[in-house]
Amino acid sequence: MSEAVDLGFPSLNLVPKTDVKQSAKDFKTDQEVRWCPGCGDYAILAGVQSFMPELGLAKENIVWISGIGCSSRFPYYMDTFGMHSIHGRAPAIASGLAMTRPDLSVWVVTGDGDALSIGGNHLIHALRRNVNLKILLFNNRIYGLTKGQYSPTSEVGKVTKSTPMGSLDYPFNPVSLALGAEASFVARTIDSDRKHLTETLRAAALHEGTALVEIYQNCNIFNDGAWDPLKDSDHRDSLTFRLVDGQPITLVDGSRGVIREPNGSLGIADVAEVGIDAILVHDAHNPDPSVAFALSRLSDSMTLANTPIGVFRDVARPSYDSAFQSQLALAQESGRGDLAALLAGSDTWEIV
Amino acid sequence: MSEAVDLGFPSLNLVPKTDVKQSAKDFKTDQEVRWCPGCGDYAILAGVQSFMPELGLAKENIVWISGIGCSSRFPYYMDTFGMHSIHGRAPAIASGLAMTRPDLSVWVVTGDGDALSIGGNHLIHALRRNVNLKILLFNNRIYGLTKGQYSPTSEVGKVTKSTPMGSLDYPFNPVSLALGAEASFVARTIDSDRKHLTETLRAAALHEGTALVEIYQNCNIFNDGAWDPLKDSDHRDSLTFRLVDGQPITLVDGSRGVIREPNGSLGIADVAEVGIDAILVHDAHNPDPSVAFALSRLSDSMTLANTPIGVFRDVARPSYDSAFQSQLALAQESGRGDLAALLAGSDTWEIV
Amino acid sequence: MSKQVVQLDRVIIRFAGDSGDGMQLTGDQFTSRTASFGNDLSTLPDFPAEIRAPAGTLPGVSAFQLHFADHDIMTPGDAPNVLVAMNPAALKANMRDLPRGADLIINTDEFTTRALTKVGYDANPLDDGSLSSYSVHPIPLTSLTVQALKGFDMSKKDAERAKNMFALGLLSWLYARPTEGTRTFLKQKFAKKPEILAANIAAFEAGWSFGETTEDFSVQYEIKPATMPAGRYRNMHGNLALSYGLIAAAERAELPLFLGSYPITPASDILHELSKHKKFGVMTFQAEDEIAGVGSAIGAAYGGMLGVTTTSGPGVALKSEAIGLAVSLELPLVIVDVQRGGPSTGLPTKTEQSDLLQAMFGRNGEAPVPIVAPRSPGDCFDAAIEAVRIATTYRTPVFLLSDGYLANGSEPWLIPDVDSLPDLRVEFASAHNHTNDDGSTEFWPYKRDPETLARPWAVPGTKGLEHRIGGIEKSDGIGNISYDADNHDLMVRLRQAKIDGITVADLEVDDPTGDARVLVLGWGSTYGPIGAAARRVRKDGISVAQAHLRHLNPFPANTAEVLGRYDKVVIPEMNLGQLALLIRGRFLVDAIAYNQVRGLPFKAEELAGVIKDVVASV
Amino acid sequence: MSKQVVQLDRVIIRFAGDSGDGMQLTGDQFTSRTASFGNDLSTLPDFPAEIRAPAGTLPGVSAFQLHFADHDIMTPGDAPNVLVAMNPAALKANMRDLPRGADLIINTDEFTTRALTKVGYDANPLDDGSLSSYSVHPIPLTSLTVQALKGFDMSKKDAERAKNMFALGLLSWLYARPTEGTRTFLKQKFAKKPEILAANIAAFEAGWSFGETTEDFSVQYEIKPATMPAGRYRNMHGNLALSYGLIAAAERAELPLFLGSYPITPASDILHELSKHKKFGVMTFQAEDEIAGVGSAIGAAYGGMLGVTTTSGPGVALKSEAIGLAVSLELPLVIVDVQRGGPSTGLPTKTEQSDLLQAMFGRNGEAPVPIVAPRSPGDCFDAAIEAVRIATTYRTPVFLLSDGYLANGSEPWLIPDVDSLPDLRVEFASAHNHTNDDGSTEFWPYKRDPETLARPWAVPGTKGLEHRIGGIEKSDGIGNISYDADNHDLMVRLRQAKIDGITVADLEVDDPTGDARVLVLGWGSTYGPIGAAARRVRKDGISVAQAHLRHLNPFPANTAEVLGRYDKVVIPEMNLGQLALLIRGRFLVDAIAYNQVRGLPFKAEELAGVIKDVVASV
Ligand SMILES: Cc1ncc(C[n+]2csc(CCOP(=O)(O)OP(=O)(O)O)c2C)c(N)n1
Ligand SMILES: Cc1ncc(C[n+]2csc(CCOP(=O)(O)OP(=O)(O)O)c2C)c(N)n1
Ligand code: SF4
Ligand code: SF4
Ligand SMILES: [Mg+2]
Ligand SMILES: [Mg+2]
Repeated sequence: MSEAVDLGFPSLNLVPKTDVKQSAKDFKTDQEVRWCPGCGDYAILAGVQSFMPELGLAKENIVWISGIGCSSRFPYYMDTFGMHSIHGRAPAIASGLAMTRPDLSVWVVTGDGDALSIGGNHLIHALRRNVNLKILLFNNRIYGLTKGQYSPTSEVGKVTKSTPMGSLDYPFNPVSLALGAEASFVARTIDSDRKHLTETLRAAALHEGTALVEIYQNCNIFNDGAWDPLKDSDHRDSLTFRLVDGQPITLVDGSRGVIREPNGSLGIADVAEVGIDAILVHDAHNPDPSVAFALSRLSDSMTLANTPIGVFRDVARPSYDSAFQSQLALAQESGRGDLAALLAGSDTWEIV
Repeated sequence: MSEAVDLGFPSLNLVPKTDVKQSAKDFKTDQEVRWCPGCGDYAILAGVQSFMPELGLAKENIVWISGIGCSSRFPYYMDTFGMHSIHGRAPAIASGLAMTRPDLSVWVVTGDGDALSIGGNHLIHALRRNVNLKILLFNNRIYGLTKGQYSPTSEVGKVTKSTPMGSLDYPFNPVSLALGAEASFVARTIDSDRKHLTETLRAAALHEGTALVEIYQNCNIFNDGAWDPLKDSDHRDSLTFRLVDGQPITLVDGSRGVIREPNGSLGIADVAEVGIDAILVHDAHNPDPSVAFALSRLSDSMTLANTPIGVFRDVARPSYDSAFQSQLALAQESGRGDLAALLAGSDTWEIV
Repeated sequence: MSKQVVQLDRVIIRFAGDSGDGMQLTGDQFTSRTASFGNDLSTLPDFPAEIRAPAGTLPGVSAFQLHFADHDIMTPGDAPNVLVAMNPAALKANMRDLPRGADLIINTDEFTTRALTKVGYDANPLDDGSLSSYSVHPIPLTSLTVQALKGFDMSKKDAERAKNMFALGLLSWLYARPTEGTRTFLKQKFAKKPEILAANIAAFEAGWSFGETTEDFSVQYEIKPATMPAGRYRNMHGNLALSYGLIAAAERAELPLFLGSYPITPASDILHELSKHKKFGVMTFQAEDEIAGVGSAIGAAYGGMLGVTTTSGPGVALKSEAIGLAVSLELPLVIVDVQRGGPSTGLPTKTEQSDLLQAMFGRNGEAPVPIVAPRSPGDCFDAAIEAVRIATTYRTPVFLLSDGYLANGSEPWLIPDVDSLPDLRVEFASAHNHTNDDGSTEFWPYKRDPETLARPWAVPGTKGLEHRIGGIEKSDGIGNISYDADNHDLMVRLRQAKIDGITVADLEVDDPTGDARVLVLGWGSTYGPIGAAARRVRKDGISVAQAHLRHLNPFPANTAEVLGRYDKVVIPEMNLGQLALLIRGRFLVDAIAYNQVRGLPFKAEELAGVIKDVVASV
Repeated sequence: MSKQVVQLDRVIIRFAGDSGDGMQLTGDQFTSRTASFGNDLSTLPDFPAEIRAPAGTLPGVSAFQLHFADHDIMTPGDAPNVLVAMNPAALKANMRDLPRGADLIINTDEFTTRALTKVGYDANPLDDGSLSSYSVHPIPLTSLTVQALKGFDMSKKDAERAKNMFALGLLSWLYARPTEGTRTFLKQKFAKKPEILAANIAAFEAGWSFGETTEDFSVQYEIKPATMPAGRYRNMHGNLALSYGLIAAAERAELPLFLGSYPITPASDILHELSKHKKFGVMTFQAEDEIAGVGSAIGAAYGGMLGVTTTSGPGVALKSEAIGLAVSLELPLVIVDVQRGGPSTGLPTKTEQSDLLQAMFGRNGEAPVPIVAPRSPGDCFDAAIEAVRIATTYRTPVFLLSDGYLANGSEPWLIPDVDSLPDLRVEFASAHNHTNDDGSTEFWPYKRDPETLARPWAVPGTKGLEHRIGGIEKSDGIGNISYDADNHDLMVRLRQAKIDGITVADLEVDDPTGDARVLVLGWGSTYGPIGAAARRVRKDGISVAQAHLRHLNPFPANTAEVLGRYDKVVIPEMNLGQLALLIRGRFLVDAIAYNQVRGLPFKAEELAGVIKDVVASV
């Protein structure tokens, strides 16, 4: 076990680097992957495994923690440390690990049910605290493992096993929810877009604090094609805003862009009409989350029109764990506590 | 018990009216109020009791449900039906009641710990579902009943019994959180401002669906003066934006107002400089929550400068319970189910 | 050419294949036909927790066992007489349970070297003689199916997917099952896909005629209908029976049924089923988590609904605190726990009885909750009605403890006459119930019925009954907050006395010879295996008595007396002895706990052995 | 004039007043002085759940009872010899407990008609002779205090707030307590408010000299120091001792202590205390709820910390599912449950022992968890260390069951020598622990220590030990997901065997005469009352044996043997018989359960009666 661990972790907020050259397959385990053939989770797993070496971290200092769900089987397939915990609690468990072990790179894998239904409270609290976690939320808009009930991200009116006449709940927009919960980093990407997935993982890994990455994932058994409009080459470019820091926010095909409305909202206009200079330039580092929030509202949860993908928000805020460790260090500046003195206290008497 | 109840509630979404003239004291119970002398909860209780008659509802069709906390003792003091439940679960319990009893007016009382700490998940889900609940969140930025630990709304660095070196968690902004959770109605008011409290209760009561009202409340024992800047007559007018639909958003003293920044955010400017026409006009009915969200970000959680009070958002969206009842009605249009037929099913055989 | 027909009194068939091979559907169909043919039967589905575990692997094997007979039977059977193995994994995973001489129907097409090595066969068991002690029927099911579907314009891959129908056809012929029902089922299932429908029916018929024509099967078997009590029957699964029981109870109680639930295996199907019955005023709410599930049910119960929440063990753990609230509020509530393998996530798709003590004691403080348990799939119907009776009569949360085996298993079910169901109507409080010395009257929410000790159910909307209740201790009667020491002691004892005082049916003992000195006591889904074991033992002329508890809390009034009658009491459970602890602690009887925690029901054979040993020891 | 001095061997004083009157502080100060004076003592605070319940009302009364003596005592005493009543409510609320002849010190200033009627006195008890059988000392405490503070520039209201110091001064004189400590305390408390400080000291001194001078008190009492084992002592509260025990254990284990907790009465003070000790590397995390509290502790334990979570009954209910995960993960974890009155919210500030069965069984599936219970405030220190020993040695969650009485009560505590504390160092796994047939090596997370059956504690950051664990059933040894029936049965039994195999100290029996035929068995905070009762019984020449369980799971190895020695076993509990059920079920002993659920500790007098009756019956 690395030096750092033994001695109550002097506040070095630093994960040991690997001393060997790593490749994707170094992160594969001997376990049979048990997802359905065609599941979007395979693509994400492959993407993550091929990205990992870029971190250049000692494998043993990387930990994957998940809840329960198809997506949450993820840790079994990563040859690092890992825990497949209980439904919805991964952010809480990971927080306890991350804040006490600054020498670890802690990743959370969760699903739209795991993170937003039963686990909603732990997620929003992890976000506001800004614990140093990277949370990958596999959003397939369905409960996969329990065989197809609607989830908190399912569109209104969804007919599922538990809603034969259609669901009534207005869905969460995970990006909006995260921004409302004081998140310092929020991004969105798609299982099938390896390049964008990798870029997004990179940005998340670079961020200090909690990074939430929503990954649109296809469940081909219970909610097949949920994200097809954003995938098929005929439409995706006219439906997707790709957020790039410092770039005007336009659809991938460049046809339309985001503008400011007189009433303070954001709107969408033909670039040709308004001219590229009128188009809002993306600034993920804007300390005010309002614009990122407004961007998260552009998309239509039914048609998926105007869906922004990329990094919505990425601002610097001290992570909970660094502050946590600093308080410890500060308290011990003048030396460690003396147990005998503590037990004795001040108000004692002798019996002879 | 009103007719409506006996017969599985034909979808009449209507609360019986009172047939007698009501006054505040009709809503007082014989129970000794057990809050500390000087607690802000007294003012809220009085405000609610004097507002109730305005609703003109049959007392027996009003229900108050709370969690646990000083604030959650509220139902004992309202002479209606009421339940003092368990910590954080009031929105869940109230949802079950509201969606099955459209003939009731269901109110929830909760605290910043009850609603945002342990109860955060139920709150955000009630909001997105838009169950017909009126939720009063007494925010005193502290855990009162457990004698003064910091809460999810406490400012960073707060020194409390559980945080001798200061708290590390970045606080929730309840309004931002609610807007991120798809709330259809969000407002903020202050315990000591009876007039504004009453207006706000009125607006909430008029709203169909979940209405969240954050009430700044003083805990004079464990967090005395938390909201003083917004109360003392010397400063409040220069610190408070009073949101009035259709009015330009300026500080109460009119000195400064809210403007749109080039980067899409909202800013604050001297009205004298920019002129009143440049000031954003408040529109609580804007279907896009982005502007309301931006307004919620103006205030400084430390100094309380630029704190908007009033109704941030109030949009029409079918309430969960009405949709819930409509599905029931629709299913029974062609008559009620036949139990014998159900039990028999289609694939049977006779043994003689 | 018509074949020789052999009469059998009972057969156990196991269908085994990949999660994707449709074995559950095949088994269900064969079962339905067998049911409507009039045999008695019992089934045991056994599938992995993954949705589609990887093809051709051992963890991916999904199996369905069916036991049917011309007489009444009690279990899905210990060891199959016939194994249908769709691939090498299915063969390997199930060989262990196969008695010598059993029939082995093997889909040879899948026995490729790749597939064989994948599960660790270095030689092909079809060739290496390792199966010599079985009567093997090697059949290229896949290719025969593809052949049969040549005419259809569909990909080979799609054609192959109909191979389970070919197998179904073959076995339907082999055991002379009626075929009409299967056609009807397929017509409904593929109503929108005529091409697929036609293909499936073709495959099914091909399988049937293959049986008729092939030399391999020289005989056809016939199992005469069983003689069962007269009446109209249907095949019934446990979760369905439980759902129907709740609906029926609500109808008889004239209360709208409200279900607040969060999906979890193996309980989800109850949520799915109830959500279909809005026509009966049934309201279902998929909550954000288990706590909100039970919370919403408590809210609904407070409002006068029949509040129900359904879950499995992990969900019960989460609901613990809220159930304590329901105990304190004394509101009717039914908590359904379809038990699965534990601890923690455990074995989600396997059965177990290990939540009994959690149901008994899994709450802070003294918080007694009645417990009712069904004994067979069909019995889930009656058990649900009984749970509702207790909840509404005594104004208390009630546990209904089913398990994964009951939930997914099925048996013939005598359709009950609706009017014969108990009248469960309740009275809501409608007026003041207390008179003060000055003659004025009030409503006291905790003034109890002297007989049942139940408090009034006063729902919002009732004029003049405005009152407040909560989870803090309340003063007896008037119900205001009270920190008084004596009052607390009184209230704790009153709540306990109310539960202890619940009237439940006496424990019945099955002791045909009347001279048994050993009693086998059980609860829940062990009823079948224990009964079957008792029969075997008795066949050998050995006397043994059987008693099965429907009520775990409170125990029937005559329990002590019954236990006292026998020299030894054996308690078989699919846990480490939970009922045994309660019986020993309560009645000081040196009960012998026989336990297995294998995620599967007991085998009758084995239990019979255990019983014989005990009998021999007295 | 100096007064006559009377020697007493023991005194029980109760201070009672409004929640706002500072009775707890007054009691604490009197206690500290009494402790440092060298008396043995035991205290019982008793206050409402509200922060400041309305002034002058019965629910608003806050009381503090102190029992001190010149010999060792075991309880805060049954009935006070002296009651200090700051107002009519305090008098009324406490009269019931007052034996005839007791001294009554009454603050007459508060006995206004308004105040009297408010609590339902229609006549002033000071005048109507209803107190004739007590020796009443009517004193205008408030006005005397105000007078004494004339010189100070402070409002009358502020001056009045010092009346508790006047009372403290008076009683300090009456029982010849040292005064220096009180001054020091006040100096610290009001360091920043010199005016207030001076006023309080003045009031304190005024009270003292009032005692010296007034005619009303003709005698001063003296209680000689008690003879206790030699050594350095301090006064110790249960929650503080428990906190120190955890810190000490962490030091001895050389593991950083991590507490994940959510505030709840009466456990919050442990969180408060531990948050002060970052100097010891103690990490405290106030989580968003109890589930996150235990969740974060599990995460920390996984990372190699000493993971602890603290709560009370309702919080335990919420943690149930996660505790089950810890059982399945087999990670060290200490769960502190400071029990309070239940069910549900119950009586948050009162004591109870009703979470024993929840701790034992409150989880889904077979999920055994060891249980350790302290017997006195000071003993919470040792019990905490023992809980940590078990958790780290056996890699298991452990319940530490304290209660409200232990948490807030105090007693003299012999300060332990740090080096005498057990060595709790653990070894993390650092290398592969399994060799395959081909000679290659692997790390098997579930390969157990043959002796303890503990699995390796392999923390992230350890090169070559990368592995995955989870709540799904795992195959023995290698730890991969396994749905195998036999493996599950094995794992369930292994987890149980590990807990059953924990070595714990034998049960010690206190049977001075050696001829007792009745054993009184207890656990937790009933130790004091049972011990005191046993003494009383023995004083009357009656033999009785006492044994007290520190370990509720597993029971000590000699428990059966001990129980077997006696004709009758009595088990007094502050619940409805939870330990009794376990003892009866496990050992088939017809234990007699004596139960009270009043939110208060047993009275020795009463227990003595119970014991005598049982002895008489043998
Ligand atoms: C406490 C608890 N409640 C419920 C379940 C059942 N359950 C397992 S996964 C799941 C939801 C899965 O949906 P999601 O999180 O979206 O993951 P996915 O399978 O879609 O990847 C549920 C309800 C459980 N395992 N534990
Ligand atoms: C399950 C559970 N956990 C913890 C507690 C203890 N508790 C009671 S109220 C409370 C927080 C109160 O804070 P808040 O909600 O802000 O209400 P306030 O007292 O400030 O009005 C806590 C932690 C409890 N009663 N139940
Ligand atoms: S059910 Fe859906 S999400 Fe789960 S493994 Fe299969 S395809 Fe993937
Ligand atoms: S503690 Fe604070 S919030 Fe609670 S009653 Fe007292 S003043 Fe009010
Ligand atoms: Mg999902
Ligand atoms: Mg608060």
